[in-house]
Amino acid sequence: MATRTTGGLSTATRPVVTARNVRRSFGAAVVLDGVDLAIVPGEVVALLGGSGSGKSTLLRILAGLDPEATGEITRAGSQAVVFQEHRLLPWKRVAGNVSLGVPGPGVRQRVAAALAEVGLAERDRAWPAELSGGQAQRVAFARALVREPALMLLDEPFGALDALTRLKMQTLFGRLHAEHGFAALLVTHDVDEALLLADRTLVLDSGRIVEDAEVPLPRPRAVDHPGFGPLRRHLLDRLGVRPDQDGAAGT
Amino acid sequence: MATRTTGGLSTATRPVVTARNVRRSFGAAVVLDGVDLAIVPGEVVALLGGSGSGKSTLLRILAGLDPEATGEITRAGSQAVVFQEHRLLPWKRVAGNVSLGVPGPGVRQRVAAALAEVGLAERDRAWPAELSGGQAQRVAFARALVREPALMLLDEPFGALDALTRLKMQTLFGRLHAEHGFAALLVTHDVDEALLLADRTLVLDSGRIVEDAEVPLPRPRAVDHPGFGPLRRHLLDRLGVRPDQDGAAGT
Amino acid sequence: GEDDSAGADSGKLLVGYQRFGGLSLVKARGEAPDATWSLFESGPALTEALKAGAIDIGQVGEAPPVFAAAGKIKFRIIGTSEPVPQGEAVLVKEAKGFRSFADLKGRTVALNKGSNVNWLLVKLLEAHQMTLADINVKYLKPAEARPAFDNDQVDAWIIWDPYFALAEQPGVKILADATGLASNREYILVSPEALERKPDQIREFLKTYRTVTDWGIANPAERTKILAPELKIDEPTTARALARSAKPLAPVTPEIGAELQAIADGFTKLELIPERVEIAPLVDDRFGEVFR
Amino acid sequence: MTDTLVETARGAPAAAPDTRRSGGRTRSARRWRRAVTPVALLVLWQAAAQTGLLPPEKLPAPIAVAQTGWRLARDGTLGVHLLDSLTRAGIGLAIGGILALVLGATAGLLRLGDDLVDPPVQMARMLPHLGLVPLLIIWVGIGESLKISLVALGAFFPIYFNTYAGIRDIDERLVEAARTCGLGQLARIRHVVLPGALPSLFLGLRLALGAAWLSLVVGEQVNAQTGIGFLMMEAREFSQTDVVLLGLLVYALLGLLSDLAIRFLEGRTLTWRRGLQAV
Amino acid sequence: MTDTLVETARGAPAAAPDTRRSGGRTRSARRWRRAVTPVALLVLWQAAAQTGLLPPEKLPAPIAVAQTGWRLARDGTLGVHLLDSLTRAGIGLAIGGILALVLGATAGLLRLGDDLVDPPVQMARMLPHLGLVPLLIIWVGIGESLKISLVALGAFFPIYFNTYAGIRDIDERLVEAARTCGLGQLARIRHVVLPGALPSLFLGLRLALGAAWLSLVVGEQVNAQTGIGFLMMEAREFSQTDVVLLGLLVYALLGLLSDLAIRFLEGRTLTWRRGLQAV
Ligand SMILES: Nc1ncnc2c1ncn2[C@@H]1O[C@H](COP(=O)(O)OP(=O)(O)OP(=O)(O)O)[C@@H](O)[C@H]1O
Ligand SMILES: Nc1ncnc2c1ncn2[C@@H]1O[C@H](COP(=O)(O)OP(=O)(O)OP(=O)(O)O)[C@@H](O)[C@H]1O
Ligand SMILES: [Mg+2]
Ligand SMILES: [Mg+2]
Repeated sequence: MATRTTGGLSTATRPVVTARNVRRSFGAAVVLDGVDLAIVPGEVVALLGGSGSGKSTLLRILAGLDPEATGEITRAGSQAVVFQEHRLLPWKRVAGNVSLGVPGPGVRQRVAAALAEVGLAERDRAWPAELSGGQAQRVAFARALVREPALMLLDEPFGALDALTRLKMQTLFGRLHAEHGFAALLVTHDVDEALLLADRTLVLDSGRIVEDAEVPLPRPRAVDHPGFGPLRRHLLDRLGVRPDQDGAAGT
Repeated sequence: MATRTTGGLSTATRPVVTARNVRRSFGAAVVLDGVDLAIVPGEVVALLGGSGSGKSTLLRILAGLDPEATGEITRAGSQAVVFQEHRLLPWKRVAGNVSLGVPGPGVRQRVAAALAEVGLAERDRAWPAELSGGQAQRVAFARALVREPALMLLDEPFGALDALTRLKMQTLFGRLHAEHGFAALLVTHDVDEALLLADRTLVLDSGRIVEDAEVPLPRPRAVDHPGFGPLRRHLLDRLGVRPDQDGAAGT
Repeated sequence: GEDDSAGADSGKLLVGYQRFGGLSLVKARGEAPDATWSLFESGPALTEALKAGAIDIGQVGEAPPVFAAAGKIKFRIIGTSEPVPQGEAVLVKEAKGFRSFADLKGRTVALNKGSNVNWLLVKLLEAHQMTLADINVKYLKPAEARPAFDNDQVDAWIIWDPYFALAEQPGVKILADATGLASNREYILVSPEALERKPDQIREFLKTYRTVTDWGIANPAERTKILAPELKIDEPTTARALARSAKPLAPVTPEIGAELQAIADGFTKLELIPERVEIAPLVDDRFGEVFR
Repeated sequence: MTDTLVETARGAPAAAPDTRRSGGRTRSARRWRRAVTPVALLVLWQAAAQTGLLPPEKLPAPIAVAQTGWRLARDGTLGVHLLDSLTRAGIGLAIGGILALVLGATAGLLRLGDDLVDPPVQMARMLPHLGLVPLLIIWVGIGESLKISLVALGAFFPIYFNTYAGIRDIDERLVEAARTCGLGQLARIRHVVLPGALPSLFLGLRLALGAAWLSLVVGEQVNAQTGIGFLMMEAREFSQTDVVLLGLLVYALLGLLSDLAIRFLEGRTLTWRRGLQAV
Repeated sequence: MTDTLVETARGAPAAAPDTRRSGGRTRSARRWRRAVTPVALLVLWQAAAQTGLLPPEKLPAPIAVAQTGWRLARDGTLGVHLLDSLTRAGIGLAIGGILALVLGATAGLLRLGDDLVDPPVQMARMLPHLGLVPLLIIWVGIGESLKISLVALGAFFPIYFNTYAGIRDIDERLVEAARTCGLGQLARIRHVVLPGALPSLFLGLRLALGAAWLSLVVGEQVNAQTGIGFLMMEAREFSQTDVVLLGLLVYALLGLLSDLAIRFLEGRTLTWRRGLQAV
């Protein structure tokens, strides 16, 4: 997994994906109502939004999987997708799922390396049905990693992970991004995760992107950085989480 | 959803579920290696643990779904389960899935009320395949709520939800718990969620419960309560998240 | 079979017939209103039903009784017909220029295995000093042999009426028939049980059968009119077939038993039946006076 | 690897009704397209007959067959035969189908049922109808029950196997979920097993319909005076090729009609499915 | 609703080998249990024959049938017939099966293929073999090709329908995932569609095996000198019930054997499945 060397951001180049005026509706329900978006090489964009706001729909459209959407999509370079459900082929073992469609020599080593990175080196012979929820999600992540794409489309890739594993995966993502310089669209529910990993955050609401903001934090980042709090508060605000509501629960 | 009136904790009574010396292994891999556990009526227990540590396995055993586990399980009273995947029947509409197996009159009203509480009042005629990830998870939650069980077994019920919806659901859970006084085992990855909702937190590691601690916080709780920080730190520590690691990621 | 086949216990006589057998006329004229009629596509199918007790009485050609006897089916032969040697023949296409059966040496010949025509083939080979090895036999049922013959996939076809009459199209000629070689009779078979339980009904039925058959021979034109729609064959063809194939009934005599025994022995020699069968005990002449 | 997708945004203010309309359009277009091959085959056949490529004694032209059909339909023959065959097929299908459903479900749901029921069924499934006729005559006689038994036998196996496989294919996780919802064995079968196995059951029904007709042709050779099988086999004996072809055409039509009926039923009951969209 | 489950903890230090061993035990126990019904049927039949309940001229005893079988096996007759039938069935199955796979996949994968291929197949599926024989004689003659054509026809439909349905049932989300993994159409078929449709294909094969034999019996009535179908139908014509039964027994055995073979294959290729566990 360690051949390419371009690191960091390189704006100014041609975007790996551009979406213009994307619309999608199911029956009478309009889910995307004119979305514009461009991701340049190496850029990590976090996509936030309420449940059912159309994040997965947009991601599928960017991946070229939705023929019924209208609008203009231009894609350049290879893509890899991690879906919200793991979507592992149940009839292939873990290693077979990760190596699916990976060409060239040394596939086995690369698959083994990717599985080791997500902490599942020994489960390569397991069937998907034998994995726990978090393990399956990590296999799906490994499947995307091993492809070394120009653009990663990730739909809540760390949602089913415990705090420790999630941290490890975030660190892994950061490291690999630094090494390979892929661009990524990261759908996430975790505002902290967005602020930790992304160069830019988008908020989807009512079918439109209502917020598109750079994350002006230096790297490496940490949640206890002083700039973190206001940004988190702003984003949560955008997402509708009001301070007085935050964390009030129980009897 | 508002008929029973017992509220709050009532220890001293007979547990709704007791597990003694529960063991489970898959092939050579021992997943649960002697787990003891008792949940008394009205008690909310949070179960934490690493990915693949056996949380879902234990939950399935408590639900009586794993005939191959050994040990002694005693259950008293009705149960409802929310699985890690939503497990909605694809051939039933949302309302049909929620009302599945609910007896008695007024089922429609109760189903409609439960769907309204999870914010999906208008999607009652949708097929499960037409739902977003978070919506499906909320329907599964509503399916458990409408049963008004003595014990809820919840496997990461809010994992796929954005911050706002997650908060709403947590509040809903707190409110209903106060109203109906059900007991609950809540598998969660979110330490804050555990501390917000639970009376007791368990940590599963290497097949055993390595931590079993009361949450000594007054209700209503909020994440900015001064007692929150140390508890969170302690739990994260137990889960292997070390302070210097926490939140360090990116280039 | 004994329990639920139609009319088994109602005391009605259960009659099995084949489309072109002599019984068709009785059926078509509605002369035996008390009988329950069952149609069979072939003699073996009819003897199968006889074995199962699904019919009491039925009529077949000369081969099925032999096989039924070999198959240890319990039955008696209580009547027969005059010989019908012109009712079976070897057909060839005129264009091929065959003039005698001997010309078929090395050619393909289609016939139904185990039928009266199989016996005719045995006699034909014998008469021309040939053996089975001299011709290329294709065992085909009438329904399959016809398209094969029409499409020149076989050179000759040994066949009986009414398929014989139907196949006599322009360009088809009769190379030989059974005259002087085989009798080609029809036989009336009954189950021993029925013989015991319904002798009077059988006698009455046989009387009717004889009367109708004699009427038909006396009134060929009317017979054709009645039978053509029943057979679903056009009237000229029906008339031609009936003219040579509908013969008066006859009692079963020891000579007839001997004739059948010869066929049985011939089939045994050909290994069509596994072991020798005795025909004589099966012949029962108690209704002989009806046919005399 | 640069792949560009440019769709001119249709600019409809509400995309919804537009999409729906276009869906309707393609659906009716598809319905017509499905008629292309059958019609083309008919036209080719007629053309071959008229140009003399296909001499009538080998294969009569479709128009000749249609005329025969019209003649037999007008004098009521066709109707009588068809009705009798349909009745036999219907009764046999019902008996065989219900038996197959019950046994298939027993074998599919219960391990003990599987062990006791499945082996004899596996033994019986290869038994050829023609070979069974002698035995069936002994057991059920030569009347209608023989034909119905044969149809039931023919229909049994596809439904049995598809029921069995359909049940075995059901996602165990859904059954578990239903159990935790408090559904008993019967309710689980009704709400989970049955709908889950439904696509497979439909397939079984499809195959059983075909098998029923095939069996009927065998059955209608034994002591039958009516029925499409009888009509056709009789015509075959007497080399009335046009009637044979008419019979075949009736079968083809029945095939198409039953397919339409099943498609309709499937459409109504399987709306929830998102199968592999053909592209 | 109080339900209590108390299992005495088996106290085995490592549960794993214990579980596995007990699994092995039940599996072999199940294998024997599967023999119960077939053996019981045989015993009942023999008992009925010996007590005179079933007179030999109606139905010979299994031992008599076995003796006939032994006689025919010893003089080589049975072997020759069986071999010829197996050859015909094998060739026909291969031809029909491959054709069905190709057409079924075309119709299942491509919308255009569905519209053009499926309707004529739906028309043809009801056509009875017996009715087709005269046409087939004209087209392919009366030789081996006739028998093989009939087998191919019989095997075609179950495989076609199961291929079609198997493909249609595949989870579209997995196909999408494969596409995003860079798999082209062909690779997608190989890695997703084929394995996903495999259970359905196995079912098709099961049904096709039966259909192939049924067709062969029809085919082996036309100008055949060998074959189990020929042996049996000839015996039927000649009223040799023991040979007819022997033929049926051979078919039953073939049914069981092919089921075992397919179960074995399924077991090997479908290890990943977690179907509904029969309880
Ligand atoms: N096939 C469909 N038919 C009808 N409605 C659909 C379909 N697929 C998605 N939707 C609707 O479109 C909306 C957007 O769905 P999408 O999956 O994109 O949401 P999301 O932002 O990913 O939500 P989540 O965070 O819960 O995953 C939802 O309201 C959903 O119900
Ligand atoms: N059927 C199976 N066969 C073999 N191993 C299994 C099977 N089911 C689960 N396991 C293994 O058991 C372990 C515990 O799984 P479980 O699903 O209980 O984990 P979990 O704690 O819920 O994890 P997560 O948080 O990722 O959902 C995992 O290592 C998993 O791979
Ligand atoms: Mg989503
Ligand atoms: Mg889990």
